[in-house]
Amino acid sequence: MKEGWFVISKTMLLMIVLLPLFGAVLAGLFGRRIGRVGAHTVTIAGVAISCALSMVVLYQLVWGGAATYNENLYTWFTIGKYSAHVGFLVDRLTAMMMVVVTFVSLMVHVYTIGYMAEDDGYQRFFSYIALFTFSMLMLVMSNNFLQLFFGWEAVGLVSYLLIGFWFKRPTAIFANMKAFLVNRVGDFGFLLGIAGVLLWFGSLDYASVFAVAQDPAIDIGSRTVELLAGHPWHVATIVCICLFIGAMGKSAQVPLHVWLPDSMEGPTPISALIHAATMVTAGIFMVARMSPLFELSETALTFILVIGATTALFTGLIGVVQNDIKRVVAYSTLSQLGYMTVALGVSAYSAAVFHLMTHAFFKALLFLGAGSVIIAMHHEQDMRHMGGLRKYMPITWITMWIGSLALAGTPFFSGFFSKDAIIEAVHESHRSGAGYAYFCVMAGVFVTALYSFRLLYLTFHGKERFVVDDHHGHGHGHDAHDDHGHHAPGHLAHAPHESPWVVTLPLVLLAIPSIAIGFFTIGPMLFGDGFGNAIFVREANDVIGEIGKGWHGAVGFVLHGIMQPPFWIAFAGFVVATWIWLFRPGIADAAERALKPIHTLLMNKYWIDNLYQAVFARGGIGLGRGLWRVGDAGLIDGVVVNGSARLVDRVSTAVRRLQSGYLYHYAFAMILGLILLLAGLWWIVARAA
Amino acid sequence: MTFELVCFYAFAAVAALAALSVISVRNPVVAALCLVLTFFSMACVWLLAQAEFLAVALVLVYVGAVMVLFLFVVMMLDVDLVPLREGFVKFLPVGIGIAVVMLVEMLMLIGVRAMQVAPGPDPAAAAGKSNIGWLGEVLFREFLLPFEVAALILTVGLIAAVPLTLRHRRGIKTQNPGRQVMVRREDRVRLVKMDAEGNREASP
Amino acid sequence: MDRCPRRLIEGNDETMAHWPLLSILVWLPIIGALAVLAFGRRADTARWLTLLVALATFVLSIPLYLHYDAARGGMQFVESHAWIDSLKVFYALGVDGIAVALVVLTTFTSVLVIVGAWGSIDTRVSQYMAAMLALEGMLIGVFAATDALLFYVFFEAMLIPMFIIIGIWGGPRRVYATLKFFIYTFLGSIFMLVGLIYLHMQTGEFSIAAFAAANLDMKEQAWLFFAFLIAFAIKVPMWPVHTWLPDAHVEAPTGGSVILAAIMLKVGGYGFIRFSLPITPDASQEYAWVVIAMSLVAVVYIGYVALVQDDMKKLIAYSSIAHMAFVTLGIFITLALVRTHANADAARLGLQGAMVQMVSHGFVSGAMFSCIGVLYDRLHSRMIKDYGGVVNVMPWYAAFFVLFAMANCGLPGTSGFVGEFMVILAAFQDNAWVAAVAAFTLIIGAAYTLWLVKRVIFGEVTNPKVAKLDDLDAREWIVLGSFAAAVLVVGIYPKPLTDLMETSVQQIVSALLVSKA
Amino acid sequence: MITLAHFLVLGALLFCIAVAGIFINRKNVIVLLMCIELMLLAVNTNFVAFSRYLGDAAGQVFVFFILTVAAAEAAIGLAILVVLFRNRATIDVTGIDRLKG
Repeated sequence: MKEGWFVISKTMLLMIVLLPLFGAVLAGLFGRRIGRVGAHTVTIAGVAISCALSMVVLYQLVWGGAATYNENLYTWFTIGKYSAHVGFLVDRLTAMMMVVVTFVSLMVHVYTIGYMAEDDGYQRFFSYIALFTFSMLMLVMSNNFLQLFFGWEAVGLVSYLLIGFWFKRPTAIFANMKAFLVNRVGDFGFLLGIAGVLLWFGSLDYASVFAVAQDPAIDIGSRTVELLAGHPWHVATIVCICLFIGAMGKSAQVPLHVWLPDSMEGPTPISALIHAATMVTAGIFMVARMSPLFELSETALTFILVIGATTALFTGLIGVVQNDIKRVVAYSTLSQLGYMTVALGVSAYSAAVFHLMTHAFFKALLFLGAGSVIIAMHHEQDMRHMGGLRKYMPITWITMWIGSLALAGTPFFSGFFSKDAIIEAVHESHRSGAGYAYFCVMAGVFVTALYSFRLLYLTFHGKERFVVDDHHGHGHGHDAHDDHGHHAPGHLAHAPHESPWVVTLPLVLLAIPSIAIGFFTIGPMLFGDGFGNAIFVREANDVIGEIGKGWHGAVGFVLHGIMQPPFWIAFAGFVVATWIWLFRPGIADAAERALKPIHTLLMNKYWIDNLYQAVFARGGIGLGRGLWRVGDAGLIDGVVVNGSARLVDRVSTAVRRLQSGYLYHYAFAMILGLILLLAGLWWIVARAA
Repeated sequence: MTFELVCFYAFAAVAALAALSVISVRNPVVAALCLVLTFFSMACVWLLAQAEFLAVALVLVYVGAVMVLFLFVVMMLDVDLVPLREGFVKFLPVGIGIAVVMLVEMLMLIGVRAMQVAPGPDPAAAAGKSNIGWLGEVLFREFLLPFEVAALILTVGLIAAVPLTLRHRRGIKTQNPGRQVMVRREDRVRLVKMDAEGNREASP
Repeated sequence: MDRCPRRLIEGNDETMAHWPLLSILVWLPIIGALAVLAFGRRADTARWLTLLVALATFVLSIPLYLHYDAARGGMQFVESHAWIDSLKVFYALGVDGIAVALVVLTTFTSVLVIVGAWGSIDTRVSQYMAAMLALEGMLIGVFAATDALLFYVFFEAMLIPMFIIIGIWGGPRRVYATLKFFIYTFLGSIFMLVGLIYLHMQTGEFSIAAFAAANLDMKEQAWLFFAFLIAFAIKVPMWPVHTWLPDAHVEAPTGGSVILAAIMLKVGGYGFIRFSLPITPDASQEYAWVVIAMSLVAVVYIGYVALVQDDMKKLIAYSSIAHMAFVTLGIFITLALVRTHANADAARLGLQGAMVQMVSHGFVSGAMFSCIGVLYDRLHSRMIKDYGGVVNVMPWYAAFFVLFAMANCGLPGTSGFVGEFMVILAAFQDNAWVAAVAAFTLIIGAAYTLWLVKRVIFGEVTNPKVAKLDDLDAREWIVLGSFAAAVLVVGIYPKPLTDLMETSVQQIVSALLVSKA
Repeated sequence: MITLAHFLVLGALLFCIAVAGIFINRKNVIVLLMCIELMLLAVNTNFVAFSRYLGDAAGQVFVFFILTVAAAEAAIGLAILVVLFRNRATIDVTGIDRLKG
């Protein structure tokens, strides 16, 4: 029996995955029958059990000494030497992700009870988020590329459904289509990457692929292929860049980042769950999981590094000028994803995953807090109409501060450890592009502090910039989320008040790891053996190992960190933000006027959306219309099909004239024919003679 | 030059001249009569080829039946001949030209010199039969089915000519004895029930 | 010359050998059609009778699947009777794994089509139902024929019921559409007939197996290849001979569209596998690039064209063309793989992918057209702009629609993904660029499908008529639910399907290794 | 001595006269019919001649049939002519173009 505890059981894993699915199906198909309470009970119970079991699995792996679980459940197809399966690979990396996913998901489930209380689509919403949990678990627990792709697309589908949850809003249904399509661009690369893996590594299963990748006898790293004649490319580079394009789509890296800010059209709980904590980090997880492959290609890692650095800085800058509270957090998410990608780019996979975990907690917290504010403000999201909320909603205020401090990298908060580790790693790295990346992440620290505190000051501090219309009486548009517009901006029917316990409880529960988890886990995750053999780094690339040489415990790390420039840069950001938005609000406007061109640039998000809209959307429609009208209707149907019909018509019209109806014409034709026949006959006879 | 040849030339000349007249005379009656002459002459030519039965048949069928039919139609129809002659002169050169070209071609094909084959002995006589017997034997032995079909065609032609020319004139008053015999009482007398005249006047 | 020993064909097992199962499957619907014509004076009688016959056919096709010995592969359930002695034409039927899959697809879809037409066809019901049954029988005949002339007869004969279905129950431009459909396809099949006659002159018989065994030099093969290509490319249809399909779909009644998209198009792909590959392997290899190029053009070009359609049926019709391009791509990538890369396993992957795509497209396109039919029955419009916000009044319908739309853009877990995935994997083994262009469907396919969903399903109700729509009734539930089940089952667990065809595909692929020239 | 060529030339001559007749009498249906009879006569002459010179009775049998058919044809043709005249009061074929395509 004792041994049984330390072997991961298949039944348990199946339960972890299938319970949320069961809840989703029940809430989705029989939502009307089981009612609201039934729907949330079923799904929350499913996710809670799943979360508890995930923790058990983590415990078994880390402390129980259980071996990595890698087994196929069933075979998807077997064709010749190729086969695809559905199966689980559970090692410490997976287990950590499972816990993060199920825990944040559980928090969001609970929070949703309060947030969606008055929405008609209550059961549907629970069904979707439970389905999402299932999909995400399938993604992280996969032991092969097929199932990875299944989870990858399934979370995309749920994201699509949830962004468009309020399907009456034109902006929402535009945003969800945009999100799906941009993700599809990434998936395009991802699928090709998978195809490349199958071709060059001969399998879809992680284990055999990694075995090939690490086999010195095969030496796949130096194998090249000429996709264009005369230009040999390393196969590893091709595969890794293709796979990373998938990650760029899912993890919203420049230039495929455009969908994430728009996805804020969805309800806030899913912004927290999907678009901050879990789904968008799938790309990061995937690259970390594929570390044996990515380690083969220096070029691919440089590519990742540059993309990540660009994302980290430039999307953060946009966050500084946003007025929508959720959008600020969304751009912050983009920027933080950029940090994780940078970490991947310098081979600091464990740092990336570490930041992924801390970020999941504090960003979920920030989003849920923002959601709490939004509830209080009756679905007003514009920070220009907020201010001074701290006295109305203290729990939200404090937890938001905790989240922001973690985000900005305050010592001892979780974000500090993870972010500092990334910056240190970039500093250590000698990869080409590391210099650029170092500049970007350092500048990013300042920007992060700037927008984080700006959000806090504009929302919770300063003067109240809203008016409470008490006389406005009952009938506030709380239940119909899309028609809150019948209040003028900044006018509220009731005074804002703190949210119910189902909302604040998750905030508190998330605030705890936001503060503490970094301190306790940095040791094992970065410098210990926290991930076991799940992450593979080549000796030459091991920047984390390099940092680890100076490792003297978490407190020492903090003390060391305070001496370093990143802390002071963050502090400078805090000071500037405090000065501008807390004490001298006029400066913001002055600066806006003084830096008009830059402000315009940032407000328009570098015009990237406009460019895509013009080139790909309108261009695509124009191209389609052209191909249809010119190609199909004009050339194929017009010229060839109807053209031949017209030709037949014309010829027969001409030939018809021969049928004059006059007897003597026919007689003449016959006689003429006879003459020709005779001449021909004579010619043949003459030739024969 | 044998007597036969002389005869041949004589009949041939008559036939050709008569044929020319058929196509050139103004009056269809004369044309028909000329055609009779052509047929008659050709019948004589056929006699020279020992095709006695066919020669006789030609005279009987054509001269006796078909040409009479022609004459009958020509005379029955009151044809205005003037417009029918239009274009006669205009198309004369074309017609002659084409006819000449055709004749030249045919003669070339016939290869007049190459075909100077002397006739063998009369096959009917060689078989010890008359022409009719020889022909009849083949006709009823090998060509029985076509013979019957030909009979059928002739019958169909005969019958078809009748409905083609049959017509119902309107406005002609005739009796239909069939209908007269078949008529019933109900067709002629209708009993109508109606109120008495007196009541109607009284009611208002 | 006695060719019997060469035939791979044998009876299956003792019990099945006595049952001419294939003949029953072919003729039961056709005789049923006559019965419906004879006794279907009352509309309801006609409907029930038709449903009975279709269900019986479907039930009878299940033993076909169960008793087919997939491990052995080859032609099974074989029947052969002399038909035209002087030309050595046989009434010869037989199925391999591929044909079994398509036959079952046919019988399954036919039942759903008949249920779907229950209320939407109310004029000349018995004739419509009879045409559907006759069509079903002929389609099964096409898939089961092992004699080329028999195949040709069914291939042509099935045009007639389709012609009638579109021509009588079709939309306003039905005359143009039917003529276009008929002349287009007929033009193609004439070329095939010429090819078959030539092969007959070479071999002296009409058995497809004999054709495959005939030695043909490269020039002969090239001529035959292009003759078959024209016939089957029009049937599939491939770009640039696709323009009959949108017109036919737009004008056809729902049932006609479903059968057309779900099954008739498959005859083209099936023809490629049955005729082009075994009979002209060398020419197919030589000119595979032509077909691959046509398929890739179809994926991109047709994708863009589908994007701008404002008629729902036309959009789905174009999307069908783009999806069928994966079938032709998979079939012809097989040749490149097996010949130039000597990679028979990848070749099997490609061919399996093509076959799975055929089956899956049968379900998905059938479901999409049924969905549009549901809306059309209510509002009598196919224009996208007349809809919007349907989810507000028909939530269940919207759920089905989104599911099928997702299958249409190849989401993993639905059947639409499986075939495309396999074909792209196989294509990558031959040429990464081909795979890249093919994978473009991921983007463009999602674009046109989701845009359709956005405009039809989501949003506010703008058309007052939409506001009065009722959600699905029980009959529509059965149809869409069955399609949904099929889509999900194949998507989640495709192994039964691929196992069914595995040995047959392997036999086809290994036959390709032998050059005939 | 009458050779085969004599008959053939005579036949050709008659035939060509008939052709010329069709051309120059293009309006008069009666004469056209007569010309056709002339043509048939020319053809028959060839048959008779060949039959005689090849010693084969089939040629003469054929003439027999042609005579039959020609008689039927003449009967029908003239009947049509009568109907035509009755309807249009003319036998001018330039007015008859109902069969125009």
